Amino acid sequence: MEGLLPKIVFIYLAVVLVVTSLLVVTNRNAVHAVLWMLVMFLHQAVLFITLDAEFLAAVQIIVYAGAVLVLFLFVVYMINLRTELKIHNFTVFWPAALFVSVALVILAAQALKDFRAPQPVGDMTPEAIARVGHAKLLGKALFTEHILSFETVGVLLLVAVLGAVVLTRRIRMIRGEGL
Amino acid sequence: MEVALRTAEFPLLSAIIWLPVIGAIILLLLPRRDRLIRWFSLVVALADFALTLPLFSWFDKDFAGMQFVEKHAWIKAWHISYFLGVDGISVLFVLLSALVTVLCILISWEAVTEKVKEFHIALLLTSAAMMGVFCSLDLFLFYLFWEAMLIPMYLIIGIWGGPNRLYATIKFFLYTLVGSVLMLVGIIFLYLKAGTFNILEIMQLGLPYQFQFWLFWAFFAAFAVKVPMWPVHTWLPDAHTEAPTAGSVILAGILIKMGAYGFLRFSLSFFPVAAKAMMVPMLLLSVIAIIYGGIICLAQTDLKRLIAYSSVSHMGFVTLGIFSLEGNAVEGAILQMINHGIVTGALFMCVGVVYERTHTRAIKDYGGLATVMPIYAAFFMVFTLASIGLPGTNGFIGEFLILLGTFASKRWAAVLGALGVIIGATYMLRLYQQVFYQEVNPKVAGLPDVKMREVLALVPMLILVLLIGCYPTPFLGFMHASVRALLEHVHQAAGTTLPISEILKEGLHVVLPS
Amino acid sequence: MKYVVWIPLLPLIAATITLLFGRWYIRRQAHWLPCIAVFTSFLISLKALFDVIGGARANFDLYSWVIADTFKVGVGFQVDPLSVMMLAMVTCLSFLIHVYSIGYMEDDPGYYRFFAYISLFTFSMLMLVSANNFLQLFFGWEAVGLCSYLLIGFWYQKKSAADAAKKAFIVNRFGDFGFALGVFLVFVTFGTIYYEPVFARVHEIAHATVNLFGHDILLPTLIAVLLFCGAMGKSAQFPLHVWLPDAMEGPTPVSALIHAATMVTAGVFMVSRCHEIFELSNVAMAVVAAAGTFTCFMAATIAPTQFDIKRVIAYSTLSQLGYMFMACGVGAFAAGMFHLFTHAYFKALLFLGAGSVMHAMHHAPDPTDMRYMGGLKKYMPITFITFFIASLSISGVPGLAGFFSKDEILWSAFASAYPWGKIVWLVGTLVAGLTAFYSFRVVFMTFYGEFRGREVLHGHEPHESPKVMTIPLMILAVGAVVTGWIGIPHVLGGENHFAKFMEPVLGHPHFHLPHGWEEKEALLELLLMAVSTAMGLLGIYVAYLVYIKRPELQRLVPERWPTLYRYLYRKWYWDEIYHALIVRPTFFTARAIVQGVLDSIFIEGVVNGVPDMIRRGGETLRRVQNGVVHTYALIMATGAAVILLLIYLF
Amino acid sequence: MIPVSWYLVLTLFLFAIGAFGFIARRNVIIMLMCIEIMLNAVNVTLVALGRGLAHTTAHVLVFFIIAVAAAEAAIGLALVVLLFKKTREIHMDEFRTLKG
Amino acid sequence: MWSSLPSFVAVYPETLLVVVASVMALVDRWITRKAVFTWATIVTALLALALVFLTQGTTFGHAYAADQYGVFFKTIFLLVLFLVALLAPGYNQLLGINFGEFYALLMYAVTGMMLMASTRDLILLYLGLELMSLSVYVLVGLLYAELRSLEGAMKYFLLGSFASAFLLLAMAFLYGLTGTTNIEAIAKALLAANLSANKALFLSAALFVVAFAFKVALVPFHMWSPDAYEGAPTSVTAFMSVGPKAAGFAAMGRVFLIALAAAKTEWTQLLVPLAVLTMFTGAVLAVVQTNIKRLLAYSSITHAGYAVLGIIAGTKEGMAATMLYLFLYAFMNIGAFSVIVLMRRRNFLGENIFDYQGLSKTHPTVALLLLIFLFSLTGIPPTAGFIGKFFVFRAAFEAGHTALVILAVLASAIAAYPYLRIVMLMYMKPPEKEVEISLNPYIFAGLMFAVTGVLLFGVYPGPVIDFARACCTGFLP
Repeated sequence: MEGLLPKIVFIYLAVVLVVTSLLVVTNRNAVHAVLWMLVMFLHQAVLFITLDAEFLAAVQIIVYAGAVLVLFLFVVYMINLRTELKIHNFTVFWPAALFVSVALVILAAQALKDFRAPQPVGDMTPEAIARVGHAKLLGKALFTEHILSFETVGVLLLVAVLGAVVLTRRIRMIRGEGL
Repeated sequence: MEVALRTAEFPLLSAIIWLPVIGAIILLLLPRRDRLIRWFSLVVALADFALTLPLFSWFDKDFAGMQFVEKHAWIKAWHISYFLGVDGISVLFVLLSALVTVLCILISWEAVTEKVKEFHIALLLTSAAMMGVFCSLDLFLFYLFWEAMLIPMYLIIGIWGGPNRLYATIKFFLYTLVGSVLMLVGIIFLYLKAGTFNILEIMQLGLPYQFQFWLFWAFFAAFAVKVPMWPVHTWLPDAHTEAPTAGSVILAGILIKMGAYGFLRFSLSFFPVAAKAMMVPMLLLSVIAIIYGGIICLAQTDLKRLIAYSSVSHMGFVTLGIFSLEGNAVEGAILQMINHGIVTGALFMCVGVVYERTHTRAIKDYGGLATVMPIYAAFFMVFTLASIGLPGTNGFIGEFLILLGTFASKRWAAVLGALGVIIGATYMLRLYQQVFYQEVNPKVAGLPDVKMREVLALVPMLILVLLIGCYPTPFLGFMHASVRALLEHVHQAAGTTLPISEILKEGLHVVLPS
Repeated sequence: MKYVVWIPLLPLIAATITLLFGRWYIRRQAHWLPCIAVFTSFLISLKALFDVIGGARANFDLYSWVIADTFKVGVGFQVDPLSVMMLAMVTCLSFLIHVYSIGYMEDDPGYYRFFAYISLFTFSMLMLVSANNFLQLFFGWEAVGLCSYLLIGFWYQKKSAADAAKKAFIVNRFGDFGFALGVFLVFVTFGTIYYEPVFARVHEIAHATVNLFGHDILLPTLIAVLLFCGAMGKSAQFPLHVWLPDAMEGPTPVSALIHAATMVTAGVFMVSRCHEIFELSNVAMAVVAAAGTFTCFMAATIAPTQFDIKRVIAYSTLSQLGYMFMACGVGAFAAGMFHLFTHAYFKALLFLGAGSVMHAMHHAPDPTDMRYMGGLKKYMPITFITFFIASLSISGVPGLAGFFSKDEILWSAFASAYPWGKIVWLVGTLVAGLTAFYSFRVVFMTFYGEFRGREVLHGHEPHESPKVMTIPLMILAVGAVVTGWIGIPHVLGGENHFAKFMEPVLGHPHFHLPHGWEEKEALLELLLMAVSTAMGLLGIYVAYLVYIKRPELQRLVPERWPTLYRYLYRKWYWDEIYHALIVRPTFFTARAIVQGVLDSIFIEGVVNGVPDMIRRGGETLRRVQNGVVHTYALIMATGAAVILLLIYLF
Repeated sequence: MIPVSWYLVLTLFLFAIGAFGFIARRNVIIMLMCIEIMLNAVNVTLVALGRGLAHTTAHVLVFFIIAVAAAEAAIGLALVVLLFKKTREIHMDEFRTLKG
Repeated sequence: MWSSLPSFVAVYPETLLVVVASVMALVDRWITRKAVFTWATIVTALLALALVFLTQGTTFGHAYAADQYGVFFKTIFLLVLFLVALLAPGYNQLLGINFGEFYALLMYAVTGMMLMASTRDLILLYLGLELMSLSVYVLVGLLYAELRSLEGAMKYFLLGSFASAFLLLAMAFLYGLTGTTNIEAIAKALLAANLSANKALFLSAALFVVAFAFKVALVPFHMWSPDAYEGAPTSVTAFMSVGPKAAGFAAMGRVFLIALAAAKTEWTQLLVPLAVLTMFTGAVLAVVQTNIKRLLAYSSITHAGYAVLGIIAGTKEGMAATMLYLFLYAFMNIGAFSVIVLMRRRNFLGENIFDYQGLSKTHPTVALLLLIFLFSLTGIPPTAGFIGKFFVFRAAFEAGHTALVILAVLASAIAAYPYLRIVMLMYMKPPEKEVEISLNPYIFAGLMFAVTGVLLFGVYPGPVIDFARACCTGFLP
């Protein structure tokens, strides 16, 4: 019985993730899509928790659901195209896209049959997580082994801010630009 | 074949090659005063020509190896050196190149009025690159000069050429480029096999036949286009037709010789077994070029086009001689290259003379010129006769030796090649008749005869035509030792030849990923 | 004997100087230098002749001409009876014709050019005959061809003249093609092309064979036939005879010198020179005899139908050249050379006489048309007499030069050991009659009867030519009579000095008399002589009958056998046949097939087709890059899928 | 324990759905969301792998991916807004001035 | 487990760039003399270059090593930065691009590239790549007054993010197989676990191929590049045609040659068809272009096809060849773009190739320079382009890719046509309209620098070849 419950939980989560993501992809209304995506992210957070990654689950909710999706929603509302509901929301070659996507899944799945994970190499065992805490383990790795990457992410976010500022700042448009 | 070297005390070849380059750089800085520029380039060209004269007198004719050798390390990483030297095969071309440059400046004196500075820069650079090609003993250096020459030549035809020049230049450039890049593959392969670009060392490589076979064709691509051999000849009529007179003269005089020179210097000495095995196809292509080029001349209505196609035919003789692999024929072929340079160059100069006056190249626009311009007609007559190969002119000696040698090695080729002599007489005399004989065409009535400057450019050619025709011994004398050594090398080369099907199978095996 | 070098050199110098400075400085005085040079050459030649008669021989190289790998040849001279005879004859005739031209060419704008050219020609011809190797022979061979080209096209403004010049050169090229191959074969066989070693070793290859298209052919046959191709071109033998009649477009002295006396006989000279090779091969001899015989007959049938005085004489030349080759073809090389020698004088005389007539008629639109002549003997007696003598000589009237040489040929043919000798004799005898007929046809039409050209002359009266022209005629007339006397056969009490003189070089023919006649050789010879003389006289009589006595007979052949007449009048249609078989197809091939299809569609099609394909490919691919980002993504994803698929393929 | 392969399959599905949406949807905002789906798909695998390997690196990477995704979203949405302001259009296939 | 922070010496150059960039971005509003930014960038680039050489050999833990391999690529990036800094001022001034932001973003991008070149960790590689990409997305869209600039940025951004997802997937699978993200460790783990025939590894390799093929614009993952190149401000196009491409190759070298060495046969077989497609598609499409930026975009696709030959060769020589190729390519391509930059006027794009008609008549010097750059791009000696091509072909040939080299040289013949066409227009046609060009000293210096490089390395490439080879010696066995 012990092995069954996590499986049921996983299957539930997996089905919800797939269904919600499909809904995001197919939904005519962008607002609905964002909301379905929220559902998806929440379930993903749950999935993370089942995998003992509590801190990541929190980040998922805070950053993704809390910040990124709000940003999306904000933009969607800002744009607020009524006509959106009336016109085609798929490109004409969506069947080709579908075919290619399915092909990708099949081909990759075939290859992944060969997938063999190595023996556990790290110290982030469930016991360690339970003892020290996920956030602390992660934090330690971030600030020692991955410090340079961390710094880089910092710069990257700076660039993102700078970029967003540069792009959205209203400056004088050059006259006579029919180009 | 072990090639002996004789190092130069004075870097004469470098001086010959780089003097025009320095001249071009100075020209770049000179003010745009046409007279100054013309005189300056003439002086540079004359100085360069004067520099080549010691080659003529200091050259040891009994020494089969390389003379005036200079060697300096250049790109050490790839074992490339700046390695120059001439032997009996190449020395005459250096002389000819220098002479042709001088004459080209003379004949462009009035023909080129636009972008005079650029024109002379391009001319001098072309000249330098051509001489570099003939002097290089390093394959990389050779390729460098070989390709570098394309740029100024492209500009010369494209900027100062005729109305349809754009098509002609692109065709010229791409044609030769396709050939050259295939040779580049061959060069890389040779380098990887030999570990050096040193031509003399590669000669001793003794590659197995299947390699020689493929490499032969890779090099063939470049040389055949340059020569040009049938069926890759169609760039030549277009380029010649559209090129300015100086361009045509350089094309005919030197540029297309580079292909034949390549056959001699590389195809024969690097791939002797393949060269022997491919003799029959090569002779066949040569014969086709001779006859095809001749016949098509009969249908031409354009002066320059006719002479251009006649070049195809004449160069067919050259390749015929080279690939007969017989001493007399090879010497004849080398001499014929010089001859063709002189004669066809002179013919183009002559066409340039009237073109400047009439701005038409259509044969039907001429007629009766012998009445109008008798001196000009006399010059043209001599060059026509040399082109036909009349004994006493240089054309005869070359063609005769080629056919004689070829006859000794492959009879059918000589017989078919000799047919070209008949056709040659037909189209050239037809041309001469239509342009110079008969009633005076009103379009050309009253044209002034040749000027002193034009005579000055034509007389050296005339003298060479008759001198080589009546006393070719000093010129042939350069070649004996080198040609004999080369042919010994070719005939001694050992190697079993495989059937083509076998080669193709192996080739596919190598080329295709397993 | 190195002084023989000056014989060709002097005319060359004269020609060069005249050519370079004639236009501006020498102009009307252009004749002096060449005349003096050629005359001096003539004197030196005479000295050489006497030296050779005295037993001197020489064979030396002036300088090395070509030294290639294994091929070495010099510019050299071989002085022996054959060459010295030719030297003397050429310089002599050349001088006379130089002098004649002073008068004939008097008012021509190309005066200096003319003298330069014929001087150059003299040089070339002398180089040809004095060569000691094949290459120099070939040099002379082509050089005389060039001069012939220049001189036929002397009046280049006339299209017909330019055409004729070109035709002469190109037709000759066909012959030279064979000749050159022959020389190659000689070199490949013997390793040298000097006469002496080649002829000395020629017997070594007597039975050598060479495989040609699967047949074994005797090597000497191949060499000889190839060399003979050259002779056919230069000496205008069938099938390369078509250029000679057209060559009459040139000035008449040129016709006399080049197209009658000297250049066209070079073929005979060459065959004689190489007789060692020819004699090794029966096939080659048969070819020579056949070509000579056929040409001889054909030309003799055409000549009576022509009205252009020069053309008639040209065909007569063809016919006489045929005789010479007939002699060579039966091994009687000395007889051939003898005829060459005598023919030079009387034929030159005929041409110069015709030239004199044309000089008289030069106000006529076509001064060569005999239909506008007639009765000229009272206007120009000297011309008439000399012309008459020449005609008698060519007709084989006993005592004159032509008689001796022609009869020697016929006798040699009849007595020849070669099986075709009898046929050659038969045709030769027949043609002797025809020769006499057409020769006197010219005489009667030109000099007898009433003058028919008054209306075309517009009041100008025909007149005798100036002295400078008539004196050479008179000298030549003497030659046309006396030159035969050096070869009077034994049966007529002569010594046949000529044959004896030539014997060291040319040997003597092998006779094989018919069974039962061996003892009565002299009788037979006399009998044949009588037959041919009778034929000649018959020809003269018929001509007299037709053109003086009963002029209405002139219309007999044209009306009775119009087809035959037209066939002959149109010269057996050879020009038309060549035009249809060679010229037209060649130009058609050139224009339509090679230029029109092969080069522009096939090769250029590929050359331009590939770039076009690339361009079209570019335009197509360009449409894929349609600006829609989804397309890009789709293609990326497809690419990814294909790459994943590749994992399984490998 | 749930086998890793289950997570991998889930990942593939999510990734493919995201890719399909990216290619097939015209609305640029949805396209951006599809990219988020794809990134999240990768995250699922990474977390699963990290657990299997008991390794922090996977979790670190996931953390960074989320951060980068946020940065990308910021830039992407800024561009969307700009484009919309300029053209009143958010369907990406309407932007075809650059082509060929 | 580390007890203390590693030494930061190895990342001094990057730090310098980030600091200067941030300062520039901040003070942009208050500095009116725009030349200050240009000079600051030039000085920073040179200083960073000096630092690169000074810090050579230092490491930053397991994640980062300022090895020789990295040094060479960093030299290229800083060279690109230097040349772009010189070519940009006039153009940016003309179009009102903010100097501070422009140079700051350039420097951030260069920082990202430098991280990619020297990283020993896949995570850092990903982050460096994103840093570079995000900066370049913004740079492409800098000219947001023009629709095409925004459109190009948007397309580049969308497709770039799409490709990033593939990269992440590839990294995830590789990590899953080996349990590490360290490049050397991956190689070791693959060997230890004997995974060289594992399909999942191939899958990962294939996904890496897709991702990097996108970055260096190999067909069919190239489709963003013509649009982005055309849309971007020309100064940015010049930058992105060399910089990110070189960074992509640097990363490719690290990932394929080191990490995935075990699967070499497989990824070679995947790259070969891509290379062939790239060379020919680029060449063929360049033939039909009339916009010179677009033309050069396709040309740069073709050149990527040549450069990837060195990676395909998979040898030390091959990598050195690719590196040398990119180094030389920087000179000629930025040189060519400098001329295009010169053509731009406020109301005149100067991007149609017919605008260049008769340029030799009106501006002979500029025409001559463009001529040299174009012939170098064609690969005609004695220009640098030939040396680069020669080296690459040689390496591929040596590694046994004969057919590939033959195809490459044929493609190079096709690719010659578009360049010739421009030369033809400049030199062989009369000028049709008055083209105004104002050379400022910066761009003139840049042009001179570029042309000197093109010609100098064309005739005397020895030292730089030695440098490239030496840089690979420690990198590959």
